[in-house]
Amino acid sequence: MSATLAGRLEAVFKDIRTGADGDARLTVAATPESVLPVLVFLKDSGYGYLQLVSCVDWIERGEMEVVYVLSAYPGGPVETEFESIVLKTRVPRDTPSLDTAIDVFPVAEPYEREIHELFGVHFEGHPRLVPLFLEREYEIPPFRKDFDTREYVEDVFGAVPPVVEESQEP
Amino acid sequence: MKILWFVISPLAALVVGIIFLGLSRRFMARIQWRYGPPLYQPLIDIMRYFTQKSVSHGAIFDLGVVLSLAGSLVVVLFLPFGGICPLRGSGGLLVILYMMLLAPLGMALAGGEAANPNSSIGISRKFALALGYEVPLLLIVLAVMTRYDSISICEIVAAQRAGLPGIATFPLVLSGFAYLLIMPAVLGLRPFEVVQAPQEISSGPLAELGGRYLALAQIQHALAMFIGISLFVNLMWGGASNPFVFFLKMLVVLAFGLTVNAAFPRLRIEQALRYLWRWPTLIAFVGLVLVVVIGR
Amino acid sequence: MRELELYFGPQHLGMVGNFSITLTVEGDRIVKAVANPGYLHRGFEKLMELRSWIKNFPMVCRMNVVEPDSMEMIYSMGVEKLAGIEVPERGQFIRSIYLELARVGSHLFGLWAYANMLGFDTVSQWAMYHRDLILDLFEELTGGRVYHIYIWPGGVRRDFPDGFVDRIVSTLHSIGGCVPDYDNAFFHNPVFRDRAKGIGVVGREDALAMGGSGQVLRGTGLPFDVRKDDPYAAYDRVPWEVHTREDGDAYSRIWVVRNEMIESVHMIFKLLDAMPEGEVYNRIPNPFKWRIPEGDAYVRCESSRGELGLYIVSDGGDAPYRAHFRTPSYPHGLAVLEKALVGANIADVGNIMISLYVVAPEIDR
Amino acid sequence: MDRNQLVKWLEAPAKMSHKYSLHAVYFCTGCGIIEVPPVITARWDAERFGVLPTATPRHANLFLITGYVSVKTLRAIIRTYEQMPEPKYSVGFGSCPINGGMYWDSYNTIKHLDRYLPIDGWIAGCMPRPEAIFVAVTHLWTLIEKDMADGYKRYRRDYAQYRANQERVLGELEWPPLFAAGEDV
Repeated sequence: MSATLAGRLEAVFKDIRTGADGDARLTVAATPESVLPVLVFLKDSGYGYLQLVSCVDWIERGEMEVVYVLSAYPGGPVETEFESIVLKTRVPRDTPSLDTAIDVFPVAEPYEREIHELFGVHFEGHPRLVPLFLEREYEIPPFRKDFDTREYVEDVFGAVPPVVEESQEP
Repeated sequence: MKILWFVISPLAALVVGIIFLGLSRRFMARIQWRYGPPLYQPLIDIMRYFTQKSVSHGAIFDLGVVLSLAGSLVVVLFLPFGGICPLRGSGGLLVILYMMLLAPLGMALAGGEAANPNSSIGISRKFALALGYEVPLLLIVLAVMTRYDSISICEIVAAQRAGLPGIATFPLVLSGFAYLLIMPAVLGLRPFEVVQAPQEISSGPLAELGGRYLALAQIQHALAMFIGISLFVNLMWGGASNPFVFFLKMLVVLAFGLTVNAAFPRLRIEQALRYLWRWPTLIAFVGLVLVVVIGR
Repeated sequence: MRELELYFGPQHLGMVGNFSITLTVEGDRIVKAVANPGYLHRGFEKLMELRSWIKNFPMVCRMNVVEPDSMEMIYSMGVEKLAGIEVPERGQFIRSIYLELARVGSHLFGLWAYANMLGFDTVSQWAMYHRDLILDLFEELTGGRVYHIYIWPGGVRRDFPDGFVDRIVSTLHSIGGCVPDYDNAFFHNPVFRDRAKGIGVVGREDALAMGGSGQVLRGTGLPFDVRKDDPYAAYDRVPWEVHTREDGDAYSRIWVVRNEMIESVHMIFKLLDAMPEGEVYNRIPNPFKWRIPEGDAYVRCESSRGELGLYIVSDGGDAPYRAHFRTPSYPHGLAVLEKALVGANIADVGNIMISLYVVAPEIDR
Repeated sequence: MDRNQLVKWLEAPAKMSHKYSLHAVYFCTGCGIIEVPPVITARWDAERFGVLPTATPRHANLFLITGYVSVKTLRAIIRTYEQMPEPKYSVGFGSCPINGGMYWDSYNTIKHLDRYLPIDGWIAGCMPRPEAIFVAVTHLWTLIEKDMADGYKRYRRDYAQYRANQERVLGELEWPPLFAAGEDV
């Protein structure tokens, strides 16, 4: 068995790339299909703490990048060599869809809900992809880069007229 | 002349009750390192409620608020306030015990009509709490009645004034102690402030009351404060010959209640019941037994 | 029994912050709780993409009203990591002292909220008064009572003024002198014990699975503290300990908060003793033309409620390409709260929520 | 302070009691709420002036709208405001309800609160200090004294406009109009 986590990861999964930053951080890039197995593998390797699920809209490349940040709780069963692991995957921007990670990490539920709402990434198998924050309907999910919030504000809130006081009592 | 007392007695109770409300706010403020509102602040609040637009939720709603106030007013007529007691000849303590239940009943009617879930929770808590303190209260009242061989509260006061006050005599000291233990519950103070509990159920039964209904409820609250304290002073501390001394005695009891109020958080309702049915009931029961066996 | 739907908040005296929970109750017992955030959503992370690196400092601190300082810290850490800026030693010490002061203030605010929730006005008023004394210190140091914008990439904005160390010490001594009062009145109060023991139990397994951190985890006996495990600022320069309790209920969490407050004060004294002389910040490039090289970073620190993280991406421009804050209240207020409320009594909703230390603006962002 | 002048009480008891019994709805609409606990507790003690938080809007006559108002909160604010019994006073607290403040380009916060609800006074600043709340209260006293705190009357009079603006942002509102069209003031 290879000593380093990166080596083991690349041995088990063919289609991923790893890169260690200098400061105790490992970056893993995986395809959408292998995200779940990699998460399971990392969880078994001692990284049982999903800190964050985030999303970045790379509009020029036409891709959405979903980012999972993992780390280890102290006193876990396995010794861990990295402070945190950043797992990235890219999905096409027009039809962004991924499998949900709730079965592996229950804490992913609110994060995935948020990403669904703010970026429009669909998570297959998520039990409640209902709106979390927003009240109004938006044509483009508001955190995407092509959503121009200033123009939107101008259109919606700028169009509300001030209340004109009608003439005083007759 | 007698008719006049019927007017003066509730008025005096009202004034004393509102002074108590103001005093309690001031007293609490001082414990909390604050300056506190002026003494007449509750009066300003009540005036403000009366002049605000009020929303009624139906006839039963109006009736309930009025009923609870009327019930408290009637109780006041039976309670001697110093020398003032308009209904000295009638049923006495038993009537008081019955009438004291009218106020929560009225609140329940009003709150039920308002159909606010917080009100319903508050009302169920109110009745549970009343159930909790009525048992020891009944035992205490029975002990007092047995000890002085009378159900008239005026005669009990007179008997105590002839000798020592009730709480200073041997078997009754237990009943007096039990009364002090349940008094925060009777007055609705912490740790038994479960009925209104603004942080839990948004003022409970009062949640939907606005405008003049709230004013009436506040007046009822002031009267309830008066009733709870004056019952103790009459039964246990020998009343007083004039209203001023009576007022001073009530102030001492109020200060005790407020100190307890300032020193405890709020219990949950089932914890409150467990407490009320354990120690106060036990002590009151022992007191009653002792009174029956040796006290007379 | 009939099931009833009950709305807890947003307009509610027991609710700290603009947040609401939809409860399904059966009699007194809660069978289902659905947290309903979003009342404070401002789209911070979107707005940050439109503002330059330095202009974002007034933005980030408004994400958490109770303790804005850890927000400044985490953003500074992110920017420093991306841009490769070092912080001088004295700057690190001042940051630590400042963050610990903020932690004490924030915990006192939490104590206010918790005591107020239990209807214990007396202690809540004391706690709020003492928090104000700490805000006075901040006001002298930074000019702002609530929002300070004091931590800066490369250090802190300015050094301590003359005599400030003495004022920190005397303020903390005057607050510390009241600890016996707090203990007698609140922490050893039998009614507090009755109300909090066994309420809102979050087991260690659940807490780990739900992404708990901070008091939620330390209340279950796991000594997890980012200050210890992944030290930043000057936390590894002085000895201090992580406090834990075993039971995982509201009582444990509040006791952890109490012990932490005292530990923080001791830590401030130690840091003040060990503080070196020197510069407090390293110069940064002209902030109006500041571009940060391409890259991404995940940084984390310990706020008063748990682990605070920031995932920040730069595309080489003059503004963050994407910033995502991992706030401790987010898993606590959504996942843990919904789980802890099931089976509880409705009288304990606020009790559980405040003992989990949920701050609504942090969730919504 | 004319709280102790008996003549004024005899002349206009209603107005005086409205002045000196301002009970505020405890609604944490935004981050401004952080300065309300200091105001109502030991350091500043607003209860000296009769200012007190209440648990339900039915008991209140002062609405402090503390900070930015997101679209979702606006709905709750309107409901709360409409539940308060008249006369009622509303004060916008902080820069954000005035013109959006630093969230001027946020897609989820409304910019001018007075286009949706009548506001009697503003407290500018981010964050306003606790003293500013007291200044606001004393100003409100003056306004009440001069009958200029007439937000609730304006709400009645211009209800059609307010309701139209509310519906423009929130969509169809699920509760019926508070005042029927053409109702007398």
